[in-house]
Amino acid sequence: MSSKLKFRLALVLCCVMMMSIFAGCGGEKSDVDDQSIQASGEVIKLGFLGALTGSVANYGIPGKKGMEMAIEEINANGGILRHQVEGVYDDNKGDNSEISAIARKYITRDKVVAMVGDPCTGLTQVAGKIAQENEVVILSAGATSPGVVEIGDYVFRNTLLDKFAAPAVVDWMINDKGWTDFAVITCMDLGYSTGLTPVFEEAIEANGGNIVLEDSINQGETDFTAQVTKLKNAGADVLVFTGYYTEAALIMNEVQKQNFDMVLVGGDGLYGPDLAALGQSAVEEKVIFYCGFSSDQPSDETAAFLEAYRAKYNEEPDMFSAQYYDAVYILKKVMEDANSVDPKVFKNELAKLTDYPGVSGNTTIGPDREPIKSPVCLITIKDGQFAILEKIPVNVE
Amino acid sequence: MGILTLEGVSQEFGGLLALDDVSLDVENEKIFGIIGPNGAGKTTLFNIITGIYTPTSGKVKYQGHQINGVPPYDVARMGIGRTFQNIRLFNKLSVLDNVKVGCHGVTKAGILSALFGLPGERLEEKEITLRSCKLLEMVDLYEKRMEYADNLSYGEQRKLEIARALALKPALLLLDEPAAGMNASEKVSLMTFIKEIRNNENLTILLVEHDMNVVMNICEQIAVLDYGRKIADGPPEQVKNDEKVIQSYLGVEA
Amino acid sequence: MFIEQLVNGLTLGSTYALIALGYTMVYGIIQLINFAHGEIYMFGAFAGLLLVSVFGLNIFVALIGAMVFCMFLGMLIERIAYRPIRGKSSRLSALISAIGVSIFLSTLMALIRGTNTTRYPEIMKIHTYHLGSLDLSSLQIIILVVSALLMVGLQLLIQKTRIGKAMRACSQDLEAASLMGINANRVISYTFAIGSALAAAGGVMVGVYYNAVWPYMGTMAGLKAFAAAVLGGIGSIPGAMIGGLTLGVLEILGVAYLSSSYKDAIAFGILILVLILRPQGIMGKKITKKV
Amino acid sequence: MNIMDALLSQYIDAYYLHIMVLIGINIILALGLNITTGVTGQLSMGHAGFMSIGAYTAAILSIHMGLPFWGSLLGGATAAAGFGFLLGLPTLRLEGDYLAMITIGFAEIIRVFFLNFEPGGKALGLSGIPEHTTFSVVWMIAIVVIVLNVKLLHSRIGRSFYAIRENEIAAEAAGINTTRLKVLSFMVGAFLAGLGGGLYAHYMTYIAPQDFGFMKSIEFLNMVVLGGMGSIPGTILGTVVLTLAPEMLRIVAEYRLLFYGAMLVILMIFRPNGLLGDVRWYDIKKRWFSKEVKTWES
Repeated sequence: MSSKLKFRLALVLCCVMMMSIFAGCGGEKSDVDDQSIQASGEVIKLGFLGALTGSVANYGIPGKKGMEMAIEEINANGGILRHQVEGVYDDNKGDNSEISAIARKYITRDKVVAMVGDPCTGLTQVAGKIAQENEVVILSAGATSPGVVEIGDYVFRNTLLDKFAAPAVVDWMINDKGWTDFAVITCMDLGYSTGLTPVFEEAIEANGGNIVLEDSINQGETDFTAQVTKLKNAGADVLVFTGYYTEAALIMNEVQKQNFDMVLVGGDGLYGPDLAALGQSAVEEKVIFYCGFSSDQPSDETAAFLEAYRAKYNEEPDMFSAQYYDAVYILKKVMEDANSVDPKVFKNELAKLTDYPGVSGNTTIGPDREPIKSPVCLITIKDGQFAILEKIPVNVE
Repeated sequence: MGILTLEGVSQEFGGLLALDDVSLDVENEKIFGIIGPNGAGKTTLFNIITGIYTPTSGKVKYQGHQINGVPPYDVARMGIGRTFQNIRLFNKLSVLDNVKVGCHGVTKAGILSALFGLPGERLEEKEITLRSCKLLEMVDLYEKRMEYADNLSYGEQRKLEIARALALKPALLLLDEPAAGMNASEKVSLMTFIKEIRNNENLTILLVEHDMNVVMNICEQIAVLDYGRKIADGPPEQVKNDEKVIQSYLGVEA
Repeated sequence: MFIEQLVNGLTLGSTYALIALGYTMVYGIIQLINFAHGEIYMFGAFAGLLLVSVFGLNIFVALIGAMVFCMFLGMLIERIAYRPIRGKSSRLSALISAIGVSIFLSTLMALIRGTNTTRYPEIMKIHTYHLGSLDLSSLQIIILVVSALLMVGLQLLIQKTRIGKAMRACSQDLEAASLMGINANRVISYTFAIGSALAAAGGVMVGVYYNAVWPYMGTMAGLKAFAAAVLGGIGSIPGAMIGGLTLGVLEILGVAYLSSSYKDAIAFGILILVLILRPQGIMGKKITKKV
Repeated sequence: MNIMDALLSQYIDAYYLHIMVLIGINIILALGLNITTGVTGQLSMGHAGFMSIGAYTAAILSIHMGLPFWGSLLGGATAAAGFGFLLGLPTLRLEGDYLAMITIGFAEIIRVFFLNFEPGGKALGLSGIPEHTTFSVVWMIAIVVIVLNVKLLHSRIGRSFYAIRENEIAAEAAGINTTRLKVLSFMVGAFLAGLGGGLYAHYMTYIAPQDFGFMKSIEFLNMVVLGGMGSIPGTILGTVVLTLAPEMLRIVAEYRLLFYGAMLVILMIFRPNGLLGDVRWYDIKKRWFSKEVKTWES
């Protein structure tokens, strides 16, 4: 090919690209104002917020599965108010600008009535703000830190809040177990973890415990030898780890390799089937965490969910799949209660939700629009399965 | 005392003596040639004069100022322009821009005046464009001013390098093998050109060259280097007949 | 505790060194920062996992299997993504191509295996030896010994064999070497093969040692290994070893005695300091500017 | 400007508006990197580090000091330029890949710093930044930046940037203080990165250290190299393509990054100098308006 031909080809290509951009921009902009879904058709859409690739995909993928399953069940049973439901699943990679684009796309292009997610607080804040501006409901299935529902009256979450659960667990550790010397390891690049650590530390101090070692790790690392060697020499009774299950399992593996005994206590971020798969004998009865959802001693709702999930995906559900699943059903319930699929209407019903018996625990939306989930289950691992250790009622006051 | 003097300059590279106690005195507005076999230290000498190397010992004085240890860009700004043995052009810049870059040392517009297009900067830009075009006309490259430098032929590239060096308004011009790779007729026109610019711009020219013909024809004084030492210095006739030179360098002819 | 931490550091460092070797070899010959190298390491780890868990092979056989697999992977990548660009444009284009390969490979593995961390099977009963106050596990000993063997093997290969000589010639001057009758393309191919095999070995050992592999493990490890290669003096093989070990030890000691939350900052801070004080790296040769 | 934004949001839906805002911000950032890496040839792989400095500084100035938007933006950009100066200093002694390593290390250190930075909310990030960046603000600044870029690169300083990239020794022989100009190019690049970061922070209203990781720096580098090193239209085109590509590839869902990676490789194989790297307006004029008839294979 002559250089001239090549050159012209390149130019033409550039032009086509530019055209496609502007064509895209100019295109379907007509019915932005038409927010009401009833007019446009039978299907109502729910947007999924979560990562399907990237380093936090571990939390998005099970969530997506839970959500898909709930939508399938609802559609099989006649939908919501005779509308079929459709989920829209875009991958936000756990990235700020991605979620911001996706939330806007869901609202303006897909015309969703509600969004479910994201598991991370920071990302939920980004999406929450956009949802609030555009008057679309967002129900986060995982954001546990402050600053979410404060955004506005369209923003909700259905998670077990750390500020209720962690103190209850600390109380249990100090008064029931008699542990007094704590080591605390934080996952530095995880907002969940840096938010949870101070909650635990305050509770430990308030209950008269000592913190003998404060340390940190990063997500995605595998080498925790140095931290564990320090832990070994620190003389703590128990290790409080505020991160997610992958790193917890790897820390316990290293503890086992370095030949000493240590119990790891953490938050509901440890609820993932991978904990047992990765840790195996190292986590067996050595890891305890709190959670609103338990596959052991299930309630009737949970039992049905577990069975269906195992049948559909051939794997164990985790907290995220349960919470996304619940979120869809909560949305169904409030839409039916409000007899409307308009977010402006059903958001008021959502704010009044009381004692909803979901698979991830009973949910009530309190007067401050924060969720109250009770009871808290303490869960450990027995024979490679999650086993319930104790149920602690939550003291909301 | 001339425009450039070297006093006992030595340069050592990891135990290897590239230049050994070399002294030179280059008179104003002369064409001064430096010859010597490969590895005699000619280019090293240039690099010392232009500040790329700091000599291990000795002094380099230019217009009475000591310049060894002065960084290369300041040496250039003091009025020493140079070309390189292996051509060093700004290949992906246009011919005109190559010469304009050469004006850098004698202009002073800063970043802010460039961003806001202050009158001083505009005037300066106009001036250097004009001057660069004149220089390009002088080396017959005006027609090709918008070409990329690396699209030029070898001979054109050599000429462009000279034009770029002249853009600096130098008082002393160092030419490193300007005739390398040229055919006979090109060499002839090069010689005329070198003489011309010396006369027109009142330059002193210091050149390193292999081609005896060129050197003997245009140089008014010649220094001969051998293994880093200066073995002869004087007008062409005298050097031609110097015994040491004949032995070590022109030995074949003798 | 200090000695224990030192051993931790050396173990981590030897895996860095193995990855850094590949970086440095490729760089030495074609001056390309092969960003896909971290992903080859990841593929090596997964190949080893497959061989151990599905085919039930002995870990040493699996190690060799993974190395062979990655040899071909490395050569394939070179053939597809780098060779067509070589010599046609600046090194940066090749760098972008390498980044493309890196994104491609990690996404591919994430699609195949999911993004979860996978447990590496235990290959043997771990013994712990008590030497005074020092606890040394058999696993640590194996990793140190295997990496030492591989590095010595590489040195012999480079110094003694025909292909090694060709590689050294190419790293001096690729053009001159091809004029001397060395098939530069083939030498570059072999370089990728050897470098990739070493990365695979690193991957399998990391898997065995930390019991965990995941598709994005290559990015940070690759970055650290690049840092190690530069620290040691990029292009220098002994430099990569020393750089890797130094970086591993510094990182672990940083966590142990300074602040673990600043772990990466400490490692990179020291790297920057070393480079400012000794711009050519620990083992690199100082190059005089040629004019 | 408010009127213009109001009008735009009437006619263009929020999703497209969002993408165009991102393109505008990315153009500012990529043009900054283009000066450092594309024009001056100093490989910087830590551009996101400068961006984060600008973003955090501007956000904190807005939230805690109550500075007006323009003041915060300028503050963020200046802070980034200051760090650019600091990072430019090592270039006195380092070049090529050692420099690349330093910039990577620098960006990582900055990221870790913000992970430990209490006023920045640590890993949770900084939220509640007032939303000031709108389409018209971004594009007004972007256009000013583009115009100033053109002016700069055609000036005495810009020419010497190119000269340093092409041949450092010859540049010195032409009287260019290469050290000073390299540091300057780092500062200009960092200034624009900081500016883009400030705009980003005031657009997203939430920033976290994870937003400015290594891969973000790589994204900007991709834009510059893909578009064509040192070419302003090239960089703009590269930015547009690489900002749109992930959005357009959304249809292939989780295979998206697979395509993205493959696209980088393929584009580099077929256009090794970038999309517009070796295209000049002068050549276009010559080719398209020349009267002489050329055969295809000439």
